[in-house]
Amino acid sequence: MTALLEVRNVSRFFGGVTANLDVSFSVDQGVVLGLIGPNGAGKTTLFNCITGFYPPSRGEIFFEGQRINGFPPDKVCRLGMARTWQKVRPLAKLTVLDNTVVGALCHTNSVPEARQIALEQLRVVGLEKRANVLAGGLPIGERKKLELARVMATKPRMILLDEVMGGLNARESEEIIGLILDVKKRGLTQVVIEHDMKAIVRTCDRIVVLNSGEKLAEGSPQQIVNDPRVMAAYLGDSGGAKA
Amino acid sequence: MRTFLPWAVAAVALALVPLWVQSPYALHIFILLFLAIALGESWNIIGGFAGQYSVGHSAWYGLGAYGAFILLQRKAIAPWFGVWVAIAAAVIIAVAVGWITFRLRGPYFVLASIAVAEIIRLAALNWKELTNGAEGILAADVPPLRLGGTVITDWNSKIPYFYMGLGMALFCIAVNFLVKRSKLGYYLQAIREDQDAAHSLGIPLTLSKNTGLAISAACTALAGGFAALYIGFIEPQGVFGIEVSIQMVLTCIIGGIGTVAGPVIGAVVVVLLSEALRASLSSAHLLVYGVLVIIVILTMPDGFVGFIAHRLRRKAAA
Amino acid sequence: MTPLLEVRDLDFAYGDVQVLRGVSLSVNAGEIVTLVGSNGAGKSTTLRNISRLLRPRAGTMVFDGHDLTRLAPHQVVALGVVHVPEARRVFPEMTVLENLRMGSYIASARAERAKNIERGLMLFPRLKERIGQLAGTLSGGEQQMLAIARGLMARPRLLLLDEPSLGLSPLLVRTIFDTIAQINAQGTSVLLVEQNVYQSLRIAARGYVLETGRIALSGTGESLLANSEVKAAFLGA
Amino acid sequence: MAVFLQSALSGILIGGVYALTGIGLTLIFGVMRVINFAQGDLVMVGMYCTFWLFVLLGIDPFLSVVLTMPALFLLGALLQRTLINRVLDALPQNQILLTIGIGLVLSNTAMLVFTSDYRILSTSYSSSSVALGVIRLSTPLLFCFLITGVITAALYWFLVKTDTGHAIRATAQDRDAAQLMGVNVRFMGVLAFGLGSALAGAAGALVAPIYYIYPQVGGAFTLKAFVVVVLGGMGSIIGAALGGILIGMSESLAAVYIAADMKDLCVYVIFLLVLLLKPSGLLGKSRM
Repeated sequence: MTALLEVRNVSRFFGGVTANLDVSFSVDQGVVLGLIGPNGAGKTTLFNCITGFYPPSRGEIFFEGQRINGFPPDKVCRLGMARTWQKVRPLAKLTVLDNTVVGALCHTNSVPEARQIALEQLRVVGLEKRANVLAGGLPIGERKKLELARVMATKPRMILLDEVMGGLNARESEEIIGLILDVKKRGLTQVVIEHDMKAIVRTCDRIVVLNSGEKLAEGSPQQIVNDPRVMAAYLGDSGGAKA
Repeated sequence: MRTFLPWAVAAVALALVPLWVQSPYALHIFILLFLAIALGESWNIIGGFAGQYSVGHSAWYGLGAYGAFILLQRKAIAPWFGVWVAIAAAVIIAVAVGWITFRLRGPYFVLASIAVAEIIRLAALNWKELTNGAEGILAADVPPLRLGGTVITDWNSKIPYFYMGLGMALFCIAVNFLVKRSKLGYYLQAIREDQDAAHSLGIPLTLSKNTGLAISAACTALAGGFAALYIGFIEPQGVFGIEVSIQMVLTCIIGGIGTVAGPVIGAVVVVLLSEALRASLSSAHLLVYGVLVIIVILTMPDGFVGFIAHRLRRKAAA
Repeated sequence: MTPLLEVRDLDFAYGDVQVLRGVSLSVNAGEIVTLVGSNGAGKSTTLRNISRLLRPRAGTMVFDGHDLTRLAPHQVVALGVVHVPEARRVFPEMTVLENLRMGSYIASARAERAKNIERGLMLFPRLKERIGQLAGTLSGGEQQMLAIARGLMARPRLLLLDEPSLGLSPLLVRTIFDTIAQINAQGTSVLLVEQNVYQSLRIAARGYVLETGRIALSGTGESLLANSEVKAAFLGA
Repeated sequence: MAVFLQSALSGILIGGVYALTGIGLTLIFGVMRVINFAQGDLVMVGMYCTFWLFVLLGIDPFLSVVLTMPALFLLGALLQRTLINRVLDALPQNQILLTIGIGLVLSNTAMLVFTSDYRILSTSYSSSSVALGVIRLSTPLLFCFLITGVITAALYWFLVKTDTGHAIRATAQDRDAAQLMGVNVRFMGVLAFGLGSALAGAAGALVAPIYYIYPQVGGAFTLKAFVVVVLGGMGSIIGAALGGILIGMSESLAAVYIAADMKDLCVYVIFLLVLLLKPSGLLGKSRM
């Protein structure tokens, strides 16, 4: 079986700055993969490369065996790979329902049909009562859920979540974790960028660690948490200090 | 249906106006109003829904006007037929331009749209064999409008222009409604709110913007053809000048961009104020636009419609 | 003894995203105090509130008897609180020398400008070789040195350092931390924000651990280094 | 060859004025990220100031620069403090519309006060010229260019040598970092808008003896200023100076070698090409 997503030796440079260097990993169908690393490790850049916002400077990306380097983001989305944003990007002056309709129109030309799909997804994330509120007026927790509903409305086979729990309180994070596990049960493949290690350990099957743009480690959550290289990356070089 | 009822009532009421009002000046004001509404609604499709602030729509307005008039003069084709050719030309050029300039974002797009309109204006100014240059074109004899052999009008009063203008304004409003509720409308509004987010949700940016621009340019060219027929004279600065574009944008901003009612309200405010102050301002009538836009941007950046909607929401919440 | 800087119950939110919840900390004259925590815990936000780039929702911040919440950023600098922002933030189209001169922009610092440039270049000899070069063309490490040297130009009483080790090679990281200790020895108090827990706790007198906008732990540098909860705060293990 | 030199040189001379308006625009954009669509109308105000100073008080247009510059500085600073400052955090489109509104108010007020008549400021040396070998250069143009050079050099000196100049550049390069150096960035905004307007005023004074003076003359200058600034790279002063000269020269050469009526057309085509092919400007990304 070939992997659903395969990232092969991807590098991305901005001028003289290296954001990603020779990153490779693959994600099998149905797996939740955690992508972690300290600030500036190049996680979001990698997302942007995979989803077509900027093509990788080197390396290749395959989705369902198809090479998708250089595909524009809209085409990537229509192929079945959708993403959320670290800083939520609601379409502020559209209602919650209309935001989701925009996603649903990805696979239908009929607005009424898109509304049906959208309402269904809003029910899944528990926003159906807020359908007619302007998205810009939602509190952060609901905006994150809206992003998830909007992405799910595009009927993806794989979703990439960029810090969906950032800025949430414990109860809201718990709800999002529930949603991720729910989506996983339905067989959807997910790649999750997250800082909260507890959430990562609970939701992910595998973890890839990035540090200064390069892949530092890959393995099961237990392997990663106990990896001394990962600890050094997060806690700093312990040279000279007695830890 | 509830949405359309007030519009239908207003349309019927307006259609009855010439039964009571015969003063040519009053009818003239109505015709100006219809023209301003049609232009505002036309710009609203690409500027309001898609958030692409073109300050070069005079290009499509002028192409509509010149196209209709040149065909009338050269080939004796009646403007109400000729304008369709002009519209087609405007759409083709608009899409060609859009394909290039829609890559630009924000202020750069604004500047490019101005440059395109200037280029077309200068071309019209200098292609004297076709356009008669700066002297402009005075309408040749406009043939009477016939339907199945009977003469409907020979254009001697303002009433036919009134109905034609009303029809055009309603048409542009209807186009706005249709676009807003279509897949394209959702796409354009998503692009306005957040281009990257829209892109990531599967929206083809350039194709959507160009479709919007084509519709917008077609409506604008239609209004240009109408204006030329009504005024009976065109010259490059008058139809291609940046003032035309600015008036289109400001009508929408003042009323509230991205809403169907906004351009209507903006047109009413601006046309009535300009006319009321025309005596004291004479050629400086654009002062009204300047002052209004400063006030609107500083105090109600979402226009009258946005301002009132916000008030209503606050009242409902309280 | 009253502390040099005292922050009490600081609350801050970006829109409705609550970033800081009741953060309290203090820096005594002559101390290095470090604020550690993982990504997004609110470390930089705390510094940006102190230097008034951000407006806190609630809380007090007093520096040497002055209420910082009532001041604009440039007035905070005039009091002697200098913030060296993260990601280096040098002025890219200015030369190294011009950047240093900008560091002594406030009126009280201009008189001693030449002397302070001399001192900065002694601290970072590498900058001397690059004095006429545009700052945007420097390497990451050199930009960091420049940012710190520029921050010292106003002879601050309190230096707020944001992630000075970010993106530097391990060797350079040690140099930077040693230099911070040296600056402190010359009489400048330091509030240091770091992801590099080991190195910053090593040179700090006291430390605070920030976890999702709250102070989770505090203590002397040594006690925190020995504390197993510190590791948990970062790795969730 | 003489024709080429003649037109290239005249182009460079008039390009100096374009450079001046462009530098003003780029200064304002650099510090505040606001594109000032009223820049040309400020030039128009400068032209009228110069005209009336000449007609009523008999002050030579080139000398009047010392009066129009401070006057326009005050006007610009006032506009910034009362209007522009309120939209610094607004959408860029709204900022653009606000400056368009300001431009409309300026030009239409001028129309109310001075009527739409075209006025000509003619001095004793208006039509005289200086011979340079086979080439003849118009005296007012030559004066105009020399004063432009002096003003640009003074501005450059101010930005590169003084602390306040450094603070303006620092604000343009990194607003937050500038605040952390103790720079009052709001004040720098007022200063930048004032300086940008003063430069527009100077340009107005310098072209007053060369161009017709009428309320709508500003539009053309605004467009030229955009072309100049985009060509040189938004926010770059040296870029704007070079861009101005380049535009003046292409205009003048296009008039001779293509057709006099086509010169503006050529300029806008160049503009579009630069926008599309190298939107960061010919000098690339560069900030003060």
